[in-house]
Amino acid sequence: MQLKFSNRGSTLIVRVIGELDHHSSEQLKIKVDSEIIKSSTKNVILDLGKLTFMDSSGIGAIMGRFRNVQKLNGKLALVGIGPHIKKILDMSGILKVIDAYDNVETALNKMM
Amino acid sequence: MQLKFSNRGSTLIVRVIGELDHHSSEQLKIKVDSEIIKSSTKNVILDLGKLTFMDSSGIGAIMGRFRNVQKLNGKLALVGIGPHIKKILDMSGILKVIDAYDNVETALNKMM
Amino acid sequence: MECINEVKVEFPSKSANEAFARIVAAAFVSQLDPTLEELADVKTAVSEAVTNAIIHGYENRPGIVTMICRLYADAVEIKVIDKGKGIEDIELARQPLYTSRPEMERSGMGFTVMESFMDRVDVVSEPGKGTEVTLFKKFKSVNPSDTQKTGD
Amino acid sequence: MECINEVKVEFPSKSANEAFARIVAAAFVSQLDPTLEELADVKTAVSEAVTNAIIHGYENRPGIVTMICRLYADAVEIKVIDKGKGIEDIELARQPLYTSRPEMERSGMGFTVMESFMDRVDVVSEPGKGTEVTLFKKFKSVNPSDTQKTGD
Ligand SMILES: Nc1ncnc2c1ncn2[C@@H]1O[C@H](COP(=O)(O)OP(=O)(O)O)[C@@H](O)[C@H]1O
Ligand SMILES: Nc1ncnc2c1ncn2[C@@H]1O[C@H](COP(=O)(O)OP(=O)(O)O)[C@@H](O)[C@H]1O
Repeated sequence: MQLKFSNRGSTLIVRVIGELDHHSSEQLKIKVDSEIIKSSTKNVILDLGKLTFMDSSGIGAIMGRFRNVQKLNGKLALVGIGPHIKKILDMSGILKVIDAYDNVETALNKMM
Repeated sequence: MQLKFSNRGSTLIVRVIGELDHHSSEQLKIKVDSEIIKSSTKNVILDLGKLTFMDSSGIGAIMGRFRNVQKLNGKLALVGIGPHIKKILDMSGILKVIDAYDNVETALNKMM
Repeated sequence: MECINEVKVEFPSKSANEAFARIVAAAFVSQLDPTLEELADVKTAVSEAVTNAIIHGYENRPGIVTMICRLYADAVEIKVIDKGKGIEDIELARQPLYTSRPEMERSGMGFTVMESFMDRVDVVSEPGKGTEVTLFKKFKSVNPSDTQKTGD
Repeated sequence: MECINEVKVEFPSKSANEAFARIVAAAFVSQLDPTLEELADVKTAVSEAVTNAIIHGYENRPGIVTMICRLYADAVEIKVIDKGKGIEDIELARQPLYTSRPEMERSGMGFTVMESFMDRVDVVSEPGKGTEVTLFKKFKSVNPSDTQKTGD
């Protein structure tokens, strides 16, 4: 798994590339959290468009970031959900609490 | 491994697609020999352009077809040799006895 | 049902081997030519079982995880075995959202994912001895008469 | 040299498992991030050793092939073991173009391929007991200090 960070105002955009399992979730947690606590960050968009695999460890890692962002009064959204990733997100019920959008632009507009 | 057969006059063109190891060589031997023995076939071109893997079993299978075609007074040529396949062909010394060309058209011209 | 191929894989309880186990299972199952979705289902279930062996069974300490894959004409059975901690209450463990390690940000969805992505999930476990999870899936896309000779 | 990861794989002597063994070895070695050429070299050498175990060791009869892969910071060691026929004269067997099965259209280049694609090839064999081939390769493209923590 690889992470690419970019910023749009106070929104941190994280592109998650490759496979998100327990092994890579540990890296995602550390790296994303250290960006979240930067004073310039309020909201977070996780772009899953290049995610090729995810299991329930990924669910845990996304929920964990969602809680951390909320704690700092920000919002977290998911974008670019492909069919395989959708299957496990649907199963987990995570989309009942976390917003999902087609792409980064739509997410930026709706999160304002 | 998959094989695609086509004919140009008395020349049989065999496109070998995928991986050529001992397992798939056994299939190649049976299928190519049954085409070689057809009265319309004199020469054979093995197109290795879509071959992604080959080991020494592949060398044996190519040498075997070369001998069978020779027995029937025909010629055998190889085309479309990529870098990985070249490495093992070079090592085996097979290119000292079997002609190789860039593509099917060149082979057809030179074999006449 | 006749087993047409079987592999046994042993690897240390390192999280880097979660990806390795998925590739091994997928490579083995590919012999039947299932759909990409069926393949993804198997990879996900294997990932859950192997992750559990590493983090719950061995609690991230060194140990050996064993995976046994058996191929049938149109189905696969995969056993993931650890000699770790074991599970006290299997029924509780299998409940959706139950996790003994919320501080690790576990979602408690591992068994639920295995159950919904495979056709059958059996768990045998003894506290202090270890756990054996058996995953079974029939591939609806595969015609068994096409594959009887796979693996010759 | 410290071993950072190790897997053991057992599979039946079916020719369909030659491809499986290559994928397993490649997936394991990929943890070090070698070049595509180095990866292809390992796959080719493994293919030779596993094929030999199946057709010469077990002479296409049922048997179990064991593959043990050990990863080092910038190298891999792969053992391919059969409990088959064994080799009477190892020196002769390793000669380029020597094959005991010309009628099977063997090229006699298996050991030569292993030797030229890997850095070291050791063969231990006893007639009637079986054969163990050890393949070793150092990855020139890999910086050992980058990978010491692979497999955590
Ligand atoms: N191999 C195992 N060894 C010991 N305990 C296990 C094992 N697998 C699962 N468990 C127990 O079952 C619980 C539920 O597992 P699971 O549904 O996968 O959720 P999670 O992994 O998110 O905790 C775990 O929290 C753990 O207590
Ligand atoms: N695992 C093995 N068990 C028994 N004999 C073997 C084994 N591997 C190799 N040999 C012997 O060594 C010979 C040379 O092997 P190799 O160089 O791979 O060529 P080939 O496989 O084309 O015969 C074989 O023909 C066989 O007699």
